[in-house]
Amino acid sequence: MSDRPKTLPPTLRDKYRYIAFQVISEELLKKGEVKDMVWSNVLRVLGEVGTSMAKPWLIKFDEKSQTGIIRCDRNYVEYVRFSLALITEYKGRKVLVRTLGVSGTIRRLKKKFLSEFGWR
Amino acid sequence: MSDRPKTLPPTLRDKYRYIAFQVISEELLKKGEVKDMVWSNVLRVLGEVGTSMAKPWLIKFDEKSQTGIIRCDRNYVEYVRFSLALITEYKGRKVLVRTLGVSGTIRRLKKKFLSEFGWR
Amino acid sequence: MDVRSEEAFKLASEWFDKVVYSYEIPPGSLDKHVLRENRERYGKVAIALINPKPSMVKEVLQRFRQSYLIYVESSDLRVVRYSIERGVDAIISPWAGRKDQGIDHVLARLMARKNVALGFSLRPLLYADPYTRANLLRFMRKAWELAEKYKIMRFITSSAKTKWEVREPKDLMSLGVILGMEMPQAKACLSAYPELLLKRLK
Amino acid sequence: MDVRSEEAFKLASEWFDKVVYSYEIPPGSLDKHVLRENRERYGKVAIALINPKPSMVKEVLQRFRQSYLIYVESSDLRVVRYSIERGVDAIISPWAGRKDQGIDHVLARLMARKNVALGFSLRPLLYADPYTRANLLRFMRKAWELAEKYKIMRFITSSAKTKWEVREPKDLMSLGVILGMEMPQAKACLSAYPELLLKRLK
Repeated sequence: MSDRPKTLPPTLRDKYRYIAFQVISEELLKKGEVKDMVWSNVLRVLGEVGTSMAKPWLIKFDEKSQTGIIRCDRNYVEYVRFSLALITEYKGRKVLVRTLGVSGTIRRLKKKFLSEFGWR
Repeated sequence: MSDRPKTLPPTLRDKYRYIAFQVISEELLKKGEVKDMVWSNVLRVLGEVGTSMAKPWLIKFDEKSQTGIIRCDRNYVEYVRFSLALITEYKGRKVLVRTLGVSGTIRRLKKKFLSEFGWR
Repeated sequence: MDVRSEEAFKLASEWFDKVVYSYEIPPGSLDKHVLRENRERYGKVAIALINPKPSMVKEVLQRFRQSYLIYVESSDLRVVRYSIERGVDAIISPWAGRKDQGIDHVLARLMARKNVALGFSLRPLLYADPYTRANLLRFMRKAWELAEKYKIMRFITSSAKTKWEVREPKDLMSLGVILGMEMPQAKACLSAYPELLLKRLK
Repeated sequence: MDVRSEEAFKLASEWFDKVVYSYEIPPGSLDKHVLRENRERYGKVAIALINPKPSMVKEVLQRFRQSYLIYVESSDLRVVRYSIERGVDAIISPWAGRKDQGIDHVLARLMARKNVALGFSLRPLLYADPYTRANLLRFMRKAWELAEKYKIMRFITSSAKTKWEVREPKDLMSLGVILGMEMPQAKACLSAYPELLLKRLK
C-alpha cells in the first residue's frame, strides 16, 4: 500500500487552467528564480488565503526563450494574471511578465501560444 | 467648495461591521502597535486584493483594558477574524487576539461586548 | 476539544463549555497511573498518538479505548488507514507535514462508515511561513470537501500546546468559514460534533 | 490608450492596435511646435495635464482641443470638477495620492453628462507598498462602482512612462476584473471605449 492518496473522483478534483507567459527582463532569469518571483508576488497580492484558492504552480520554464507555463485554479486565472502584471523587478533587475494565452490543456496551450517560441 | 468627495448615496456606501477585540500579550501593546500588527497580519493573510475588499480599519484601542474596535466590510468579518486568529507575536512578544463580538453599530458593540471592560 | 497542556486547558476552560485534555504520546508514555491522574485532574481525556506505529495504535485501543478518546496525528497515510480501520475516535490534521490533504475518497468513505472524526486544528497554521500556510489551507479545504461529501464527523480545534495557542470558539469557527464551510457547519464543528464524540465516554 | 514615452510607445505598438501617446505637462510645455512634432511622430496624441491649475486647463482646452485629446490627472477634487465642467476628454486616476476615490456621485453624474471618460491606470499600483496598494485598489473599486452606476465612459491603461510599465491588453483587463468588472466590461475598457474616445480626433 502506498503513502499517497488515490486520484480523487472527477467531481472532487481541482479544475485547472494553464497560462503561457513570457518573461522580459534586463537579465535572463533561471527557472528557480521565476518560481520564487511568481510565488512571492502571488502571496503578496492574493495573500495566503487567496493563494490557497488560486493554487498557482510553475509547471515549466524554458530558460532559452524565457517562456513558461503556470497552472492555476480555473476560477482564479484573472487573479493570477493580475499578480503577474504587478511584477516590476526581481532582485533589483527590471522584469515584466507578459501572459501569452490560457488553455484547459497543456497540449493546446503549447500549440496555440508557445510553438512560436520553439516549444513542442 | 471642498476637496472631499460628498457622502455617497446609501446604495453606493460601504456596509460595515464592527468587531470588538481583546489583545492578550506578554507586554501591553500601544495603539500604534496594534494598528501595525493588525494591518501587517491582514495584508499577509488576505493579500493586497483581499485587504482591499475586507477594508479593515482600527477605530479605537483602549490601552488600559487592551480592548478595541475594528471596522471591516460586512462580507469579510470572518476573513478578518481569521487573520486575527493567526496572530502569534508582535516584535518578539507573544500575543493572542480574541474577538469579543460583532455588531452593525459602534453603540451596540460597546454596550454588548465592551461595557465590562469599562467602555461607554 | 483538544488542548495539550495545563495552561492551555485552563484558558480554554474559560472560553469553552467542555474541554478535552489531550495527552500526547510521545512525549507521554503509556503509564496507566499517569493517565488516570490526568483523568482525575481534567475529567475528559484523549490520548493523542503522534506519528505512532500501527502496533502502538492497536495496543492503545485495546487497553484504553474504554475510558479515553483515542486521536491519531500522523503524516503516514498507511498509519492513518490502519487507525481508521481499527476505529480510533479521530484523525487530526493528516495533511500536516505532507504535500497533499493526507486522505482520499477511499479513506473518507471508511471514516464515515467507522464513525471516525476528522479534526481540523489551527496549530499547524500558526507558525508556518506564508508558502506553507497557503498550501496547508489548500489541503485543508480539500479535506473539508471530502468530509462534507462523505459525511464524516468533523471538528475544529486549536490543539494548543501553550495558552498562547488557545482561541475563542468563534475565532476557530472563522477557520471553518475560510475552508468553505457555511456558518452553521462551522458552528457544528465546535459544538454538535464534539459533543457527539464525547458521548462515547459515557 | 495612454503611454508616456518613446520606448513605452514602441513596445505598446507591438501589443495594441492603436496607441495614444500622452505628452505630460509638466515636464512638457505648451510649445505648439513640440506638440506638432509629437503628432507627426506618434499620430494620436493626448496632452496629459499633471496637477494643473484651472487656468491651465482652460487655456489648453481653448488652444488645443481641436487636435489633441486632453487628459487631466489631479489629486485636487476642485481641479477635477473644473476639468469635467470644461469638458476635458478624460480624468485619469483621481484617487492617486488621495485617501478616497477622488470622485463622488455628483462628479460621476457630471462626467456622464459631459462625456468625460474615467481612466484606470496601472502605474500608480506598480511601485506602491502593500498598504498603499490595498487602499488604491479599494478606491479604484469604488470608482468603478460609480462609473458603472452612472454610465461613465471608462478605459484601462498602463500610463507607462518606461517600457517596463507597458502591459498586454489582456493583462490590463485583469485589473478590471479585480476591480469588479465582468469580462466583457473589462474588454470594453480596452477596445470599445478607447475607440469611442479616439473618434473625436476624426
